[in-house]
Amino acid sequence: MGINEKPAQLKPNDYASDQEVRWCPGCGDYAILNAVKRTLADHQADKANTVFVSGIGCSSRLPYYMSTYGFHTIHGRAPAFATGIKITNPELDVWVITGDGDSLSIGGNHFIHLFRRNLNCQILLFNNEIYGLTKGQASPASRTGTISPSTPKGSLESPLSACELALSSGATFVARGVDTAIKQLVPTLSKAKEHSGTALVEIFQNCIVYNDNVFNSFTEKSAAIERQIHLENGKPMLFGEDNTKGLSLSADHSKLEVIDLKINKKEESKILIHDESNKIIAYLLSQMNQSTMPIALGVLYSTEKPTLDSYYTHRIEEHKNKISNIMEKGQTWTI
Amino acid sequence: MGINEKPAQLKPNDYASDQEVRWCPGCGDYAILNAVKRTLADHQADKANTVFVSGIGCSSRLPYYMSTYGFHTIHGRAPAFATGIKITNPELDVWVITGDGDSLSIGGNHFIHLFRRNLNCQILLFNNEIYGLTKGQASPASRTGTISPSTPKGSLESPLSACELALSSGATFVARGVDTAIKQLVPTLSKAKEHSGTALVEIFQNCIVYNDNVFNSFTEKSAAIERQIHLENGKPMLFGEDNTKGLSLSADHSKLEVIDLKINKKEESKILIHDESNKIIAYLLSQMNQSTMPIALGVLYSTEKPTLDSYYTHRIEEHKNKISNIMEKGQTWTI
Amino acid sequence: MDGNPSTKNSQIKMDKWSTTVRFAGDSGDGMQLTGGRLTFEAAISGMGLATFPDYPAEIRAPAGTTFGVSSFQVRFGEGLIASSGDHADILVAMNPAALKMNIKEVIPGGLIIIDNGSFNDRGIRKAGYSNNPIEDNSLSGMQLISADISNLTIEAVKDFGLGQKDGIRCRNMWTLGLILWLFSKNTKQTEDWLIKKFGKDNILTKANIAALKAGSAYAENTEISNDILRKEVPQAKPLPGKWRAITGAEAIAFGLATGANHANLKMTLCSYPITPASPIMHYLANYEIENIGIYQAEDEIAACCAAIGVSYAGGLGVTSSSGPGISLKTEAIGLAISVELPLIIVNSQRAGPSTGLPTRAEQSDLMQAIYGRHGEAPLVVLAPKSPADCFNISHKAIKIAIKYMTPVMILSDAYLTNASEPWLIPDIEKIEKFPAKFANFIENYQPFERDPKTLARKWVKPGTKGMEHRIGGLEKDSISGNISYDPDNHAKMTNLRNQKIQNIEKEFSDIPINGLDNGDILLIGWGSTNGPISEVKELLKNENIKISHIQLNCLWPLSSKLKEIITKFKSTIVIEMNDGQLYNLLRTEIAPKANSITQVSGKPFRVSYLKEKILNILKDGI
Amino acid sequence: MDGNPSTKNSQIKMDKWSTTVRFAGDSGDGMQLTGGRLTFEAAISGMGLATFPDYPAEIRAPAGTTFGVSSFQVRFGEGLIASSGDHADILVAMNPAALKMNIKEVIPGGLIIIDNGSFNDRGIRKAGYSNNPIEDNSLSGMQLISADISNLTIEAVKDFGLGQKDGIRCRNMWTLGLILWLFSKNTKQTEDWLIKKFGKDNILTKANIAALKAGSAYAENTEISNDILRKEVPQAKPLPGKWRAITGAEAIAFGLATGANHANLKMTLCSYPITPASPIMHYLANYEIENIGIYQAEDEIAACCAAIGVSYAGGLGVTSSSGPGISLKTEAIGLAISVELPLIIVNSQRAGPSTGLPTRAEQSDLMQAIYGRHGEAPLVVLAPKSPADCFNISHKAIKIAIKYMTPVMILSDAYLTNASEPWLIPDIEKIEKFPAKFANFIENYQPFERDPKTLARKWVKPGTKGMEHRIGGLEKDSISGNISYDPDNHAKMTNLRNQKIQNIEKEFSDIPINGLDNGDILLIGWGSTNGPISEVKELLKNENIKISHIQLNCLWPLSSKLKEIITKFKSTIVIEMNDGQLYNLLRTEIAPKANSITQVSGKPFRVSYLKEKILNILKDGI
Ligand SMILES: Cc1ncc(C[n+]2csc(CCOP(=O)(O)OP(=O)(O)O)c2C)c(N)n1
Ligand SMILES: Cc1ncc(C[n+]2csc(CCOP(=O)(O)OP(=O)(O)O)c2C)c(N)n1
Ligand code: SF4
Ligand code: SF4
Ligand SMILES: [Mg+2]
Ligand SMILES: [Mg+2]
Repeated sequence: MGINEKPAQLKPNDYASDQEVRWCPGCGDYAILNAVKRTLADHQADKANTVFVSGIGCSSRLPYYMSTYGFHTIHGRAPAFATGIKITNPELDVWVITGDGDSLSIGGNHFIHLFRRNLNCQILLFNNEIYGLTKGQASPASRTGTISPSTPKGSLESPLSACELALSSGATFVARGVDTAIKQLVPTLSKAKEHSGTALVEIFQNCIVYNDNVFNSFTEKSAAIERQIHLENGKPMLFGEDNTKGLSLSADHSKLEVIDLKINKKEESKILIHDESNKIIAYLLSQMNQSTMPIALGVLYSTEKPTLDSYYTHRIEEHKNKISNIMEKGQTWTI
Repeated sequence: MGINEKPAQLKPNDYASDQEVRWCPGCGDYAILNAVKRTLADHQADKANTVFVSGIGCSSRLPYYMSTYGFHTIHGRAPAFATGIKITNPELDVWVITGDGDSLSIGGNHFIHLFRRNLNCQILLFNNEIYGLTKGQASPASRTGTISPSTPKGSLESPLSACELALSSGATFVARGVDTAIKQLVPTLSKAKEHSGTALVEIFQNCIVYNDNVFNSFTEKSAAIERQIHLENGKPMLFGEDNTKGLSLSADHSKLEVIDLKINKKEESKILIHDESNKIIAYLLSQMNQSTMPIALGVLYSTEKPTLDSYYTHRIEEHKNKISNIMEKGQTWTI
Repeated sequence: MDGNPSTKNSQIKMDKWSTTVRFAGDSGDGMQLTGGRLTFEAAISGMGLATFPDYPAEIRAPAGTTFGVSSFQVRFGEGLIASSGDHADILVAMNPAALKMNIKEVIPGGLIIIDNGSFNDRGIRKAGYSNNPIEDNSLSGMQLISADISNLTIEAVKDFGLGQKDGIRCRNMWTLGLILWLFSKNTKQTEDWLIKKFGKDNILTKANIAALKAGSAYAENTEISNDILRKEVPQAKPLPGKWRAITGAEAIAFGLATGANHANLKMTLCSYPITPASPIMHYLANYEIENIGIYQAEDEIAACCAAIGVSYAGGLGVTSSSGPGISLKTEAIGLAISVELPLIIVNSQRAGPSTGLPTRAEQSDLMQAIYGRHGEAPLVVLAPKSPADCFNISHKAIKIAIKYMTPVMILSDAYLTNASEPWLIPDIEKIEKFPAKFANFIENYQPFERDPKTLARKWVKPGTKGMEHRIGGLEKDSISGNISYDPDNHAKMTNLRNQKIQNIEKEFSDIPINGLDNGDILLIGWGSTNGPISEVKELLKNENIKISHIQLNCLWPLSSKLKEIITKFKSTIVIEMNDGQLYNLLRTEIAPKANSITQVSGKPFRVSYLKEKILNILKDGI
Repeated sequence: MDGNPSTKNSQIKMDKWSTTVRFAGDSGDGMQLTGGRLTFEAAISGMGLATFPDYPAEIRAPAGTTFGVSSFQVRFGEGLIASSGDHADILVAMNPAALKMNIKEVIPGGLIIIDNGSFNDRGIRKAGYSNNPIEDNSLSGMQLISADISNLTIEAVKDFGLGQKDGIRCRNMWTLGLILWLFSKNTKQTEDWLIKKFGKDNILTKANIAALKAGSAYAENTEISNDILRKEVPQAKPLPGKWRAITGAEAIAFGLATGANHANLKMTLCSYPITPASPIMHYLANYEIENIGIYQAEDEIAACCAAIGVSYAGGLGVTSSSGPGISLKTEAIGLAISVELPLIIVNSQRAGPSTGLPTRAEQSDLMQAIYGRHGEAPLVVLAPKSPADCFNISHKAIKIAIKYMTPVMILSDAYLTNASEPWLIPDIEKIEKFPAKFANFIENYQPFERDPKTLARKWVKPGTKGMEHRIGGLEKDSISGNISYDPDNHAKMTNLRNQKIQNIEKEFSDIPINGLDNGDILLIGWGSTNGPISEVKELLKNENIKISHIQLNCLWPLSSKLKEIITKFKSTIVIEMNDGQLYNLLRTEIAPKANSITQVSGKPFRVSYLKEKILNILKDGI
């Protein structure tokens, strides 16, 4: 599926189906849909070879809006369907579309096993930290204190971090993006598509109806520069106005800290160089305290490991027995 | 449930029910059962106040062998039952008994949500890296290459680490022990019992029928001293003959390394002091490569966080409304 | 009577004293709220009423699209108002899409009120019209009030400093004003309500009141004043006491809370969000009633297991869901049956297999409720017949669950959940109490010893000294509860579990017959179809047909009285919103010759449809 | 005929040419293997045979305990051998616990072979005997061969340098030698098999052969040689060809593989371990047949979803489980029904609700199979009637699934899974093939357009250019497949889904009648009860009762022919291992007056029990 496989260049909108898009006006899902279409166009992806598989949720409606193959399945189980699809036809480019409720609540188990098995697919987690479709209850990604119809006095539980959970389950590619930051999101989706193995992209998505502005602290124009760090492999972890801030490891190795180069130029050498293959640093990046640290975006972690579909296919190819031979194996007698 | 609450001292066997124990002779489960009974006796635990809740599996039969309250539920869901029990009666001391299949395969989702919510209970994971009860299929904890009835040519998938998964889900207490090492296991179980919040103890358990000797590399008498590190909070991470080896962090912060003090006495200062509250080091300890590094035993991680049962109870106690008042709230009319 | 019942638009006017009004607009237009206000106005006049809120899809769609239209229908009047009306007498359509989606619900000659300010090219196209329906004669035969409500509203509120966008939001109050005037109601109650809601000096209060009054004034000042639809609605005579409107979801929440209170139990509703079940969880979360809590689990399986854990620990475990979620609970419910613990499962049925039509009502989970588990795994299945009846049934479900130590499933549906009716607020102190009994200390306690009458085993709270024991899902000895592989024991336990449930039929042997206890036709319904069935029965009775009606509350076990009742009628017709599930159940033994009327469209029955079908069956000879 | 059929021990000798042997010992004693060898010896003589392996619990228990006893029963002989025998003629008991657990399975006067070397105090106590049963007269009335088999075996093998522990393991071969001699079989075949298994020069080979011969010699040298049980088993005349013994699990594995091959599809069995379903997965994993794979998922839900994914991608998705696992698949099966994709679900039924009795057979999942999903969600339910029939039904299930684009559930059970019978290995090239057809390019493709005859929609492989489309579980337009909330469309789709399944009854209209096509009594069974029902029918026919028998393979849809068949008999008796589920189904319309015989003990029917029950029904007047 390289670039320029087809004579006529496909444009992003050629990946749109004829169905009317039915999200709330202003929903972050629109921007993500556009980013996905652009990514496919950038790759000149073959529509017939592309499958979007989703669970249930606002986000999971995305497949209906693509002119590719699409399967809107049941709540939380999209990874399992994707697995059946890929072990049957590993040639297909499979995109799993899911929400924070779909993947971290009911679908948590399939989510972690997808990473453990390293199925070669992309999983886009639309994280709006809320159940959108069912009218706004707190999800496992909601911050403690979230007011919702099921938690009118504020939720009590601690949120899960999708990236941290994925890392602990054996993920080989973990990345993050912001719905409206299409400039950064498209290249991240591109890398996810190119990755061999399960590629998680957690996308912070604004639900304007039930959880509006929950990511404002780092998505607002004015805040972005100081509150987002865009990771690049092999480059120092810098952010802020003129890249004058950087991340370093705390003395007790328990967390990352910010070094302000304007104040502390001498400490520049302590600033970490992003190494996508360092899982421990990826853990630290995924865990950064959102109130005091910037949010890490881009590819947090990437490594190589055999994929389920490849080793499954390989094994099946080794199966050479004929049914009749097997039937006649062991003790038989002839009359 | 302090010590000496009762006049007559209970002995470990007072915690045994009248049911015949039905594990295979030589199964590691026997030793764990004994360790559990000893732990209860050490605490002079009130039998009436103790509940063992289990899923399905050889390990999950344990509740039948205890003279406490016991609930043998369905496969993988014990954490959910435990949650219902604790939010109804937080005074009960609840022990969740589970196997690697029960908790990491079908029950993976409830497992991670138990840690996220920090229910105040102990969860003992009997890890024999195999499905015992169903006759020996590979489980998500089985090492790649495991030969089993469902993987006759060796399993292809990578194993999950229970401790790593628990840490990423918000666990507040993560510990490990070995079935037959009752001297270390009992104190670990004791600490788990004393911990406020979900306390995971992963116990390496030998299944002599379907996965015999799988832990031999570190459980065999001759190997134990070089291949086990027993963690103690605030103490340097030393192990080996005369404690002449220690663990330090690699230069790129990506893993732990062994320093051999006999060779490299100068590096002694690099040896890490075990700090139970350092999650990142706990991650590294839980991930150590079993072929080159010792296995970390004892308490890997411990921290404090409000428990689900306490905050749920607290919230319910705030509920003061009478039904009649609520019924009559809003628009009514009188005829 | 209409001689040609097959004409789709043939409106049968049920009775002269009822009117059905339907509000339709974008989700953001406040139609549910406007409908609710009119409902309240009708209620406080002591009228009978029934409502039908309809949300077409789960997602809020862009303004002006057909799939974003939300509607609220209310029927009120004197006499029997049990269903929310087959068709609307009056339709309020806030935009072209609302008109398009609802016009077929209006009776021929009905009144249509349109905001022509929204009938611009863009809006018309968005709705999928090729021409402006106001102008192309497609509304001929209807009475039309077409006004630029948008502009009239903006004008009315312009003094309060609201922008155009906020100003136009008062359109719903403008239309409410107009409607109130049509029914000779003044705007006073609504004004008071607005003041209470926003505060006296809030500009929103002022603007909304201004819009309300402007709508009312508009009606008074235009020629519609002489319209036949302007009926004086007479005062009805309901029971004295304090009344309120109640939806099924609220009534279930109240019924469960009251039942738990009367059982003297802490209750936790363990649930996972799903349409249309969630409101029960939301209401309970908001009520903050003492000893009543909710727990939102990670999925429906965990919710059901947690609820069983609650009951195991000596609380009242309740779990609630719909379609897909109920299917997921199957295995866990089997365990509750096997360990014989009380458990309440509320199924707010929705339409279709799989995800289906999440917001629509159907009764197609009956067979699943009764038989949907592996092994012989019987439980009790109850169904409330109206929003208010949801209170009674939920309350009774708890009594049964703890008396017999059994799971009880309540079959509600998407219609009951959202529909409302007037409800005489009960004095809960006067309702039967049934405090749960826990076994304290018993010498030589045997966990599966049973009460000889109820066949219930004893409920023991963990924490009780000397009663420590173990339970689980493996087959167990019929006395000691220890694991038993003995074949005879298994046969015995299977029989005991079944017998225990069958005995419960006694608790539901009082089956009220709506009509005489003998005659030509007996209509049998269950659950939310009570409204239309009651009405069609009245209608046909008035046409001198000897017809009676029973609406079953208990679907499993089936009452042994049923057969007796049925034999007194020449013919039986089972009416339900599925493919004939109760019909098949009754045919095995109780009513081998019954007839069946079904509908699986996700919509409540129309009385006219039922009448037509019943007459057809009569014609074919009973 | 026995005049007093209610006496529990009243053994009715089915026919004079069959013998039933039961081996019982500790799990480690090799009883399954010994039984298997005898089975094979019987099979190669061309006899009919049926086996019943019985594992009492799932866990391997300490030696000598009653709950650790494993047994294997084999019945063989000429004539109809359809069930594994009501009672054993010969019991081999390796220790006191084995005797205790199995003595009630032996006919009065039967032969018991005991290793008295294991009847020491400790063993006797462990088994729960207070006295030594060999000495306390409790075996009076039985023929007893009591030998110190332990010691005799150790003596026989002592030359081969095995320790005591390994030496004693050859006990099973010693007893096999004795049994073979009883049936005038020499030990040659078994010797060859041992050589093939361990290698000629292995000391295990030598020791086992020595033990085998010693057992045979022992029999020859003791007075039991004159015993009536020493029957010359005559040669039967089965069809010519290559035969093997086959269990139900193997036959399902072969049937699925052959079906996938004949459909030209890659197949993946997606499963999660559970008793007694796992063997199907194990066999397929081991066979390594081309294009056939297995995928062990993280749970049953994921297994079912993955299988649907397989079919969606153009392979054949199969999922397999038992009781609790099947319950968990409920929601996902509903999706497969809604999106109309082929899917095979194999349910190896086990006994009881919840965890129940995992190793025991029951037929109590029938109603769940038919009705256990939310919404109107019909699928096809098939049941094989014997181990060998598992092949045919699995093969046919695939044909139906792809022809009609529907899930098909196969109801096997714990008995069929493990029981074996002789099987003429088919030439699979001669069996009907049904290559799956995928739609390639269709102008203006409509995903839910249907074949007018089968009502099946087209199967499209993702990857096919120009056919890109979207499917899902929401209700969909009956042609385009786009999401549709239209009530009429929903009614139409509900009807279409139902009609499609109902049509499939044609595929199963050929219902073979075992006996005349009219008479006094028609026995109706389904699934694994075929053996005992066939036999009881023969038995009663021989007593001049006009009796016939049909064993249904297709439980849903029910064949329209059924009614016709039934009307030709005065009385119908439905026989099943549950509380009367098929009986209830048939009563609604097909056989309103049927009688029911049921048993819910987790054990297969005894022919004597059936005879008693049938005679009782006859006595009560038919
Ligand atoms: C088995 C099942 N349980 C519950 C639901 C109801 N449900 C639909 S979507 C959803 C959660 C949606 O949240 P999320 O995954 O975060 O998606 P979003 O709508 O926020 O994009 C729930 C609970 C369902 N359809 N099926
Ligand atoms: C829903 C369900 N699926 C499958 C099973 C079968 N089953 C019982 S125990 C088990 C796995 C046991 O493995 P593990 O949890 O590791 O326990 P162990 O026996 O090894 O102690 C399985 C698959 C079941 N009882 N219920
Ligand atoms: S509810 Fe939230 S997530 Fe769903 S479509 Fe609307 S804005 Fe988007
Ligand atoms: S199978 Fe393994 S885990 Fe199970 S009881 Fe036997 S030895 Fe223990
Ligand atoms: Mg969300
Ligand atoms: Mg295990």
